[in-house]
Amino acid sequence: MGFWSKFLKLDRRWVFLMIGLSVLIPLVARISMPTAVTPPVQNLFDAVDAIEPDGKPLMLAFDFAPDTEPELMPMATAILRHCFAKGIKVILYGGLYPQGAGMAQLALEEVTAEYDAESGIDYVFLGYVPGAGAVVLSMGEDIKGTFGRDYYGVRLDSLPMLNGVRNYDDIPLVVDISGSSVPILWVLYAGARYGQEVGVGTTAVSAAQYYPFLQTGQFAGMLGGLKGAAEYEKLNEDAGVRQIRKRASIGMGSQSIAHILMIALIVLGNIGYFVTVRKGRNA
Amino acid sequence: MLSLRSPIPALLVCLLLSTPVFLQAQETEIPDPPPPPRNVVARDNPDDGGHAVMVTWDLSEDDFEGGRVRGYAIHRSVDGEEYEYVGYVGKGTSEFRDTREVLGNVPYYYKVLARSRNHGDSEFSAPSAPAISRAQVFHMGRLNAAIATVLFISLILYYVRSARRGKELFIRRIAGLDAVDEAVGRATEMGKPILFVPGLSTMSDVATIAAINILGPVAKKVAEYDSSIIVPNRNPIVATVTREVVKGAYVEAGRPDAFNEDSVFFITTSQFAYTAAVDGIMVREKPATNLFLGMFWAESLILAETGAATGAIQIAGTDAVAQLPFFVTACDYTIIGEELYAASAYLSREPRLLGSLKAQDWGKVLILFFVVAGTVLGLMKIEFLSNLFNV
Amino acid sequence: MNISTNVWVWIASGFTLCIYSFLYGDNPFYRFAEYLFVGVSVGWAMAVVWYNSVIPKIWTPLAENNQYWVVLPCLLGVLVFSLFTKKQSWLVRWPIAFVMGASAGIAVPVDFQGYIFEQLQGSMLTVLNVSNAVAFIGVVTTLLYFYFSKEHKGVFGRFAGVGIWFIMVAFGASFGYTVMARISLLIGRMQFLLHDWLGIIE
Amino acid sequence: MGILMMVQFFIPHPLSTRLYRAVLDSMIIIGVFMLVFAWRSLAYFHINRIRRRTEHWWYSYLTFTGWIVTAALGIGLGIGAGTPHQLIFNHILIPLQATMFSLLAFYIASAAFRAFKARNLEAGLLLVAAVVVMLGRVPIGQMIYSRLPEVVEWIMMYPNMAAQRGILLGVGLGMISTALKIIMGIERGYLGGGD
Repeated sequence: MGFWSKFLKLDRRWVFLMIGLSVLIPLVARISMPTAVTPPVQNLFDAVDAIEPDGKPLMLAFDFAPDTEPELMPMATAILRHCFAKGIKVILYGGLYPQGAGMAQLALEEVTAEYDAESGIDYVFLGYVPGAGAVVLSMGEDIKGTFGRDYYGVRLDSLPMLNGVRNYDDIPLVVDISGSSVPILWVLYAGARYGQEVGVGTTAVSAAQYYPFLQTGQFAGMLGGLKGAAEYEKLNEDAGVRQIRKRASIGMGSQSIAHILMIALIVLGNIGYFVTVRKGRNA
Repeated sequence: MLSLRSPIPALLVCLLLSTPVFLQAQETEIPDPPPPPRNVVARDNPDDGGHAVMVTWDLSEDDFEGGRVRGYAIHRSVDGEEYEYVGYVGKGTSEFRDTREVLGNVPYYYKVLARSRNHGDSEFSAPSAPAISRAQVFHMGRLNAAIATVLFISLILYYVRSARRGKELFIRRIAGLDAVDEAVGRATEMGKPILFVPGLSTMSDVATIAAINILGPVAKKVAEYDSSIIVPNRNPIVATVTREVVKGAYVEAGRPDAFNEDSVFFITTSQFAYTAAVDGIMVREKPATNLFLGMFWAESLILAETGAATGAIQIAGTDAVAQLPFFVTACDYTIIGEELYAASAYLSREPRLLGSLKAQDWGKVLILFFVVAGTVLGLMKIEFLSNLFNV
Repeated sequence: MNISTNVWVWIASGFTLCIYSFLYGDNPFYRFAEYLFVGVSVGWAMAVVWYNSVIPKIWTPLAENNQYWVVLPCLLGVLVFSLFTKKQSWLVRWPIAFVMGASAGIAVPVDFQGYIFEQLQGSMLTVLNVSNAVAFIGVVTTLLYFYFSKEHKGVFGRFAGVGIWFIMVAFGASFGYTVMARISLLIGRMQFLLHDWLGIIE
Repeated sequence: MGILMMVQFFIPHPLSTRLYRAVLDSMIIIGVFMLVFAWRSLAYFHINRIRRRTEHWWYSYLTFTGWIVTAALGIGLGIGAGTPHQLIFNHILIPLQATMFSLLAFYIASAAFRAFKARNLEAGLLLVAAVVVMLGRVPIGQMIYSRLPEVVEWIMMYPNMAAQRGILLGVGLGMISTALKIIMGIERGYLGGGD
């Protein structure tokens, strides 16, 4: 057995160990990397920035679950910080699936620890109602009617921030944060049907699929993966938004090293493959 | 005067006086508000159930990149005298849809002013002529979607009907499918089984249905070649369906006795436990061919990796776009997206599958025509074709 | 070093380590975490549905707002349970047909607008440059690849062949992004262990 | 039903809107019942495991314990900030689910090494594009070649977008035709049992 074929039969636990270390070491050694801002992120930032302070609210939909939390939560907190720092009102919407409300709650806890924001005045938190697409459509008719009460059980009619907010006409931008195909639901139902402007924050997996919608303007902007969140954090920083912990930016060093390792593995694997195949042919 | 004698009220007065003065001082330092927008027009918002008025205006002369205008505030009146604030839009926008408690059959007047960040507000524009909101019965803006829907329905009905009447509808060969025959033959030669994974989703998934349509002919071939097939399932309902399908295929091949009841089975609904179990089967049984057809999620790469390591010929097909890259790199043949549906129609020859596939092909021809024609016209700056598809 | 004193953080990190133990091989720790996970997530969702839909959508309209039409969809919903019986299980077709029919009806025009019209409009060029031309060729050839009524031969076959190249580049991009996503997740968990639990890093 | 909802889209009249709202609410309500049914199936599955003493059967008790305790705490004590419900979510559900999926990072690495081969020209092209994108989307790529992020953005915006759009148009047609077939009663597979 030659070197390459032995190499290819390496116990995969060694590979597991390598990946683990490639993430761990840069985190502990605090290797940081500069981040360049890409147009889709800039566009989303600008769209949020254009919302009038103390005017109509931005809607931030949390359509993600813990499995994508590490990528998507930094986006949510970065956007929330941006809004609270500028005095932009926010409707946090727990999203179309049950677990989203928990994520929204977490994001609020983190950001309200840094900014004085009060429920009903600076933000409103809407919970989960089953029905997915039906709920998105329903909000186009009447938001208060769809939910009735906020996440804490307070009647929406009694919240000052929602005075004059009836449906999508009163929401300049919806940003949907999701790792699934939910943003398409927003584009189709809120966007196509009600003309709502929609932005998206999504996982790196889904990002590639959303470029067609970006190009047509169906999405106002997009944050893709941890890198997208790090870019937003950078824009926040440039705009003077106070952020205590820039979680996404910190992770960029590990991300770089792990990618390099991954590429090295693919290249080595392929070299091994061609060498062994050729040997197999000659023999 | 009395109040000034004691220090506290005096302080209060000072404060009260100084605050607005101070604020005003900051604002009046840079007066020079932008010019107001012009030509404000209000009319009934089209295509709605009433309760909305569309207001449009010409942008303020100072509304450009770097200009002073930050946005526009829209004010409304029912009598042309008392105006109330109804909404705000950002700069560069010249229309506003007023839906704030708009009543039907009441005339509304509108005025718009431009706002700036540091230069105060402009004067009001001249008021618009009155507009009355009414409900419409048909949404003219959606006429295009209505026409497309009707057209597509007729296409489907026509082709499904002609397929039912037994008309031959041509479908091109699918590369991965041809490999199935070869793979079944190889399995027989080697005396090893074929593994068929019908995806991890439920019966309501189109991909699962497509996979089962492919399973039938494959199982039949296996029966004819006297080879064997293993079908592990993640969904109990899918398991009962696949069992019936495989059994039926053996009967059709004239070898009902050769069907092994234990070859089609349900494992568990847990995603990763199922994956681990299928991995185990691949390692132990070393199937000659692995077919992964249907809906897959994150487990796709784990399955394909293990299969590749066992040296089996692997054919995968799914409409889960995010998983296709892993199948392409780790499998020998991959049936991509829509090809899976085409493959199921190709093999099953079911009229409703064939018919709708044909209708979809015509849809693609129409799309291609519009894309090409629209581009040719668009490059000549004629945009009427493109405008047909406004939503 | 700033180790967490929060008992919940300890629980969370305990579970995290239980799951990672699977990398070495299947073991009781992993199974413990896995089975508990299934139960907890269902129980959690139950409470959410109770407060966010049973109460506001069924209880409140019936008991407080006198909207008795709500009874109708409830009856339809109850038919779902006909699946428990062998003989009456066909009744389940009513609620399913209602939901499927209604959502299909809502979807069709919306799909036309969102998937077809806007994408179509976006594909029509108005400015000619290299990038736009690449995009144009990409859309056309990809569509041709998925045209099933003609064999991939001759000129048509060559076009469809270009289409598959475009598809592969797109898959490559999506592959890259997927790798990125999984690593980000791993980073997230590592940050949790090192920052929230052990307090070693910032 | 479907035809009704389809026609509704084209009619903006208030009456049509009111009907539409009622249908939407009904869908939400039926959704609740379907969820209940799904839960029952899961319970049934685990009860069976315990009865039949399948391998690792006693772990099913764990599932039930988790289930009952969480549901009781949630319904009994309410949901929202500071409740046990929220704590369980933050400290049990999140770590478990996130960790499950982060395992995939390890598996991709192992698959990258052993399975992702340039078997043919197409797969080769795929891998090259993947490597470029992976490099271009992290800061280190920018250090290697300063314009790499732009290159990747171009790939995403043009060739990738074009292919995705082509696939999307096809998928869109497919979804529409499935929906239409359901409305017209041609497609009944979703009712179970086939036709």
